[in-house]
Amino acid sequence: MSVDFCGLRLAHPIINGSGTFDAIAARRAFGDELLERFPFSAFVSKTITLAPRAGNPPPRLWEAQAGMINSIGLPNRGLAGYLEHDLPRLAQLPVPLITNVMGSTEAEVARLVEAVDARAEVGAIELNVSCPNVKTGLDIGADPASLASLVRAVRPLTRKPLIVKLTPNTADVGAVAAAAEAAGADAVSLVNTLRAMALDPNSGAPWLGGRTGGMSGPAIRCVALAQVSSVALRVQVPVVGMGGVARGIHANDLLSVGAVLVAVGTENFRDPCAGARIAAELKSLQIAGSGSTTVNLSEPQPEVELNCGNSS
Amino acid sequence: MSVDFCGLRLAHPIINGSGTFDAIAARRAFGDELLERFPFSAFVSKTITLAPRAGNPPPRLWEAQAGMINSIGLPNRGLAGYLEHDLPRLAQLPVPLITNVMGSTEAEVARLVEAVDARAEVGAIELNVSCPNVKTGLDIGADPASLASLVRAVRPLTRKPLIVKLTPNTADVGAVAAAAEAAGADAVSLVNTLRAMALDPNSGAPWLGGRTGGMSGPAIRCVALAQVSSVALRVQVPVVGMGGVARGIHANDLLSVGAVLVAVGTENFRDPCAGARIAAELKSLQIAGSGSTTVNLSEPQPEVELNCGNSS
Amino acid sequence: MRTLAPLGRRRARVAGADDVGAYRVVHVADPGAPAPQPGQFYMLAAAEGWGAGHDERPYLPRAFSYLRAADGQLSFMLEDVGPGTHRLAQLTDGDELWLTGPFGEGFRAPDPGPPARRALLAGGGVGVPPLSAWAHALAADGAAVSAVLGFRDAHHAVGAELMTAGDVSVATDDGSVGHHGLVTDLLATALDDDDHVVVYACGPPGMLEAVRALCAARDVPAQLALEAGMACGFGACYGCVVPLAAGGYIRLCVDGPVLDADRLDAVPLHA
Amino acid sequence: MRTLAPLGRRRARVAGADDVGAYRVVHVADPGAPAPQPGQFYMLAAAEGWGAGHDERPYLPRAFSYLRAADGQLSFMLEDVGPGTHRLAQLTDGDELWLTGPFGEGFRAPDPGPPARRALLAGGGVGVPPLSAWAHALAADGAAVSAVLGFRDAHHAVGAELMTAGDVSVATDDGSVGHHGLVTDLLATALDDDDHVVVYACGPPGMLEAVRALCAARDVPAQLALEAGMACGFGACYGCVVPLAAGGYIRLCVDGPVLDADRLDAVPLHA
Ligand SMILES: Cc1cc2nc3c(=O)[nH]c(=O)nc-3n(C[C@H](O)[C@H](O)[C@H](O)COP(=O)(O)OP(=O)(O)OC[C@H]3O[C@@H](n4cnc5c(N)ncnc54)[C@H](O)[C@@H]3O)c2cc1C
Ligand SMILES: Cc1cc2nc3c(=O)[nH]c(=O)nc-3n(C[C@H](O)[C@H](O)[C@H](O)COP(=O)(O)OP(=O)(O)OC[C@H]3O[C@@H](n4cnc5c(N)ncnc54)[C@H](O)[C@@H]3O)c2cc1C
Ligand SMILES: Cc1cc2nc3c(=O)[nH]c(=O)nc-3n(C[C@H](O)[C@H](O)[C@H](O)COP(=O)(O)O)c2cc1C
Ligand SMILES: Cc1cc2nc3c(=O)[nH]c(=O)nc-3n(C[C@H](O)[C@H](O)[C@H](O)COP(=O)(O)O)c2cc1C
Ligand code: FES
Ligand code: FES
Repeated sequence: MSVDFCGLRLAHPIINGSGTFDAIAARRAFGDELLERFPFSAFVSKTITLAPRAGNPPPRLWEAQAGMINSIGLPNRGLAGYLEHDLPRLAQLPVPLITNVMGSTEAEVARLVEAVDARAEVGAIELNVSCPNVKTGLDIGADPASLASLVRAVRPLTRKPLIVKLTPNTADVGAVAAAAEAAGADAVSLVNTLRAMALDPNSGAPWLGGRTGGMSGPAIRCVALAQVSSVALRVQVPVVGMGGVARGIHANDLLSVGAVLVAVGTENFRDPCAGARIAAELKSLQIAGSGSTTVNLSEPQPEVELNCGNSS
Repeated sequence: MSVDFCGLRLAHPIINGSGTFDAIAARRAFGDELLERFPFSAFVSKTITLAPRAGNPPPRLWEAQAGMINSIGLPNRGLAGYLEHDLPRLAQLPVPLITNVMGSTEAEVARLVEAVDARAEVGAIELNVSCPNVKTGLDIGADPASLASLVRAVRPLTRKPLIVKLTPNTADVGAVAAAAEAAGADAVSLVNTLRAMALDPNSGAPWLGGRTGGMSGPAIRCVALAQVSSVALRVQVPVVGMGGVARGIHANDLLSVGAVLVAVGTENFRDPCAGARIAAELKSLQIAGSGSTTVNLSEPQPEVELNCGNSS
Repeated sequence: MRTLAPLGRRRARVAGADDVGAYRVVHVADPGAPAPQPGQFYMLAAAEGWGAGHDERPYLPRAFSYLRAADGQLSFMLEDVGPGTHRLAQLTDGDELWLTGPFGEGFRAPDPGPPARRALLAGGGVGVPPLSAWAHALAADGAAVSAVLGFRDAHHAVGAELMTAGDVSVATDDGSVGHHGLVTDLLATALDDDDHVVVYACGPPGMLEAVRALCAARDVPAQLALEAGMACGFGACYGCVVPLAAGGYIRLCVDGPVLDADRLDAVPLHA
Repeated sequence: MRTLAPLGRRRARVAGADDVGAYRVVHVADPGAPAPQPGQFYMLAAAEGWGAGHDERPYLPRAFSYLRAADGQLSFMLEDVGPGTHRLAQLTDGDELWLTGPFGEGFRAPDPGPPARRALLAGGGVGVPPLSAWAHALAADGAAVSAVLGFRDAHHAVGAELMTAGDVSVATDDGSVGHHGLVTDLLATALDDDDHVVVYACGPPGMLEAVRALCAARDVPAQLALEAGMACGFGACYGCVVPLAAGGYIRLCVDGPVLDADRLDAVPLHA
């Protein structure tokens, strides 16, 4: 089951989705047993920004059909706090660290990448580009051009593997992924949450403190699978697939369409050991032989469908 | 509860989503009781294309978490067959007719619109633009520019209300809606299905005959609500909201964020009278006073979130 | 043969349920509803707990031919093969479910002749219900009915008890009961014996295809009750299509589930 | 006070359940697990049928303070207010559920003094469980405990029976039992009587805010067990935050649920 990912040797293909597992808080709750039986083969940090962020006002959670919407708002200690307070503690984990960063300007991202690059504890850097471009208002990750320029700008600033985490809220995620690859990304990861909304059943006003939020969990799994599949068909670099993974077969599906690693997010909330469980389920699937043998999806679609393959 | 929609007087705000209710087949199954208790206040046809289409090879259905994926592939008799065979039968329904059409070139759409415009039985025309642009390969409805040019081209060809049905598979649905409005659309409707995929549990190959398909049902409701909300904030023309509506409160949510009509799709499969039931539930909500009083969503988001309001 | 369905779904009470070998028979109170035609089907969904199985399924209702319809009560026979049938198999007396139907076209009687063709029923596994209903209708008209049924093993072969009309011979894959082999062996023998019949068949796709080929080879008319994945059951979703020999597709829920065998090039293996 | 949770969720058997007035008390076998601290909580989800309620909820586990922990068994007291508590209230002997915990920081004893402050417990509705667990712990240490509890009506006031240690006085909104009025009336009277106490409170936000204001006005130290919507219970989701007087937010699941009242400007009305 062990996997080589951009030069990192991982014990199995299951990691966590950024922001869905806080190893420092989990150690407060579970103690050192967490270090002895760490559920993931690598640990991805919550998104770090240059300045500290308090995050969104509550309520931050809405439970949806087979999933949830969150408007957490990227609370974090900021770069300095992360480097000084969090990183030494995270370095005690038995697995490689991937630090997820986000900035709203190229300069901000550059400073984040440089600072994280300087730290030996960090094995790879993940860029969260689900952040509106201050000029266009559009998510940087939704627009191939602005994403490419961002990646080109920060790529030279680190020798560590650079993973670009794509947003699903775009028309052609394959094109965005291709742009990231061309600009020098070592890997891409997807999906981030789908933009979603819920209203307070009593007042009819938006429930979430952030008004809208991001949908995650099983409800988005089939959408994520389609996006990971089209990205894997467009890029050569390794793909980290995620979105609604709750069991080994779901991870296997993502690997089948071309992902190299699978990240588990929301399921961690229901089962703190979901990562280890899913890795074990995946292993038994692969022993049983029904394991992922990447299927060839690149054949054209049935003739009649060339025009409207994905429409009803 | 009666609503004026682009000059059509409707008994209540609940219509069907295109392709989720075949009134002709339903009459074969339920007989004339269908005419006496028709569930919707207007009937939207399945998408009609210029030439007849057989649709996608089976399997066409995948049951997902709180929803389903379809790759039906727009089977229909083609324009001539629709006008000659279907329209006279549909004209016997006790409600106004909305004919949904789709073409892969402006010329095709133009011929469809002209031909449908000539028929008095039709109350309004809905353009399904979830169809790839033959040149860019991108959905016409995903790109404001090509959508605007399509709408501008066909707008003059009919005096009937022209509804543009938007695709949710885009970065900024509000911008697309604004483009459609500027080009002369009398209304917009959304959401169409979300692009999704499922693998055969046994073979690991794509389950659906069309390889990918469209996700619908409760699983997409919160995503649809967010998109309808941002569209309603961007356009003046009436908005038809849909996506995962299964109960009156869901319809009420869409009305609260600015929709004028609500379409019911997948829920019709579970309950052939879903339209009438949801209209009744909506009515009792409104009597109970918790009914939709469109909430003002246009205030800016909390300061801290101006940058990353929708990210986690 | 088609009986129209009352418009909309109705909440119905489970009047009882029992295990018959590997199968579950569920009795549902449906007072005042029109009598269905053999071969027609209903869409069922449990009123409670529909949607909490594996991967949060089931979500859509499930299609089931009726086994028996009498005294305002419907009976269904089902096998637990996944989340929907699993949940329905849990239902007991007093539980409730959502019911729509009857839907689709049922079996058509052999044309009178002369000389009239006999009805020869061929079924496998959960193919029993529509054939059993049809055997009852034919027997009630005084027609002679014989049936050949195939099952996996003795535990499943108990399902043959539900074929309560006509004379029945059974085959099992493991030979534990009746003929050791395929039901189509029995069918072939029966046709050698007398092929002035109409074959009525329902069962797994592989078996139906064998029946179709056999009857085609011998020029014996056959009506096949097919299955397909269905979302709605009344023609709304266009999901349940089957390709025709003449080209194009038909929706099994409104144009079937019973089809003349000669309309098909082959019985689709999965849909 | 915090007891570490075993890593991961465990599948636990329901050892029984009974109705206490308007509430449901569920007993769960949790052999060999570490003893929790009063005020700590667990995340619960039914092993079967979790997700088929209204709008296909619940999906996430639900947080519950423990009422009693003894002999390898945990007891929870809950009120059916939505799909999650509804499903959990259906569980009976032999059913199974997923259990994680104990989580969070529990109550802290009054500092010894001298003169030592007495413990005065103030609770409402489903605020009883953590206070009852705390009263037992204090009583076991020989400390004097008194409690004031508020309920909607007589049917709910039966829940006061679960406060099996200390001397208890009850208030009901409709006056059907005990004092006709708010539990904070009883609290005020008790403080008039003797305010050299530490107040421990748990209940609905409105009541907790009244307790906070009352204690703040009289300079009486108070520890409040708060509630917030939670997805995980162990600090993973950052969803359960409460704003602090000092600014910023804390995650109630890891930094609470028990907070010193003076850390809050106000008890948030909904989170
Ligand atoms: C007209 C008709 C009459 C029928 N009569 C009977 C009857 O009398 N008795 C009876 O027992 N059965 C009958 N069936 C079959 C019955 O409807 C199916 O067995 C049932 O729908 C299975 O549902 P499930 O959830 O238990 O299993 P599923 O999980 O739905 O599995 C059933 C099949 O569906 C496919 N499948 C698996 N996962 C998915 C998914 N996520 N989405 C879509 N497809 C999937 C696979 O091919 C699988 O073999 C009939 C079917 C039809 C169409
Ligand atoms: C630390 C802690 C300890 C607790 N101890 C107990 C206890 O001992 N006993 C007890 O009975 N309860 C206790 N609770 C409260 C209990 O967790 C909740 O009552 C429970 O989660 C309600 O879930 P539900 O599905 O039944 O109701 P829900 O439907 O979740 O409704 C509960 C509240 O959640 C909000 N809500 C409604 N819909 C949604 C949605 N879709 N998404 C998000 N929020 C929504 C509303 O404000 C509603 O009032 C405790 C809570 C915490 C945090
Ligand atoms: C509560 C929550 C917080 C999240 N925070 C972040 C984050 O800080 N940075 C990020 O890149 N993704 C974040 N995500 C997205 C997840 O990493 C993941 O991409 C998404 O949830 C889809 O996976 P899932 O369905 O398995 O949860 C968050 C998701 C959730 C549910
Ligand atoms: C089986 C199926 C067929 C559909 N066919 C069409 C179609 O022909 N034209 C169209 O514009 N939308 C079509 N749709 C999309 C629906 O009209 C609707 O936009 C979508 O399903 C979301 O609504 P829902 O979640 O209530 O189903 C179809 C949806 C389904 C499930
Ligand atoms: S099942 Fe929907 S059309 Fe046949
Ligand atoms: S509940 Fe998830 S962080 Fe507190």
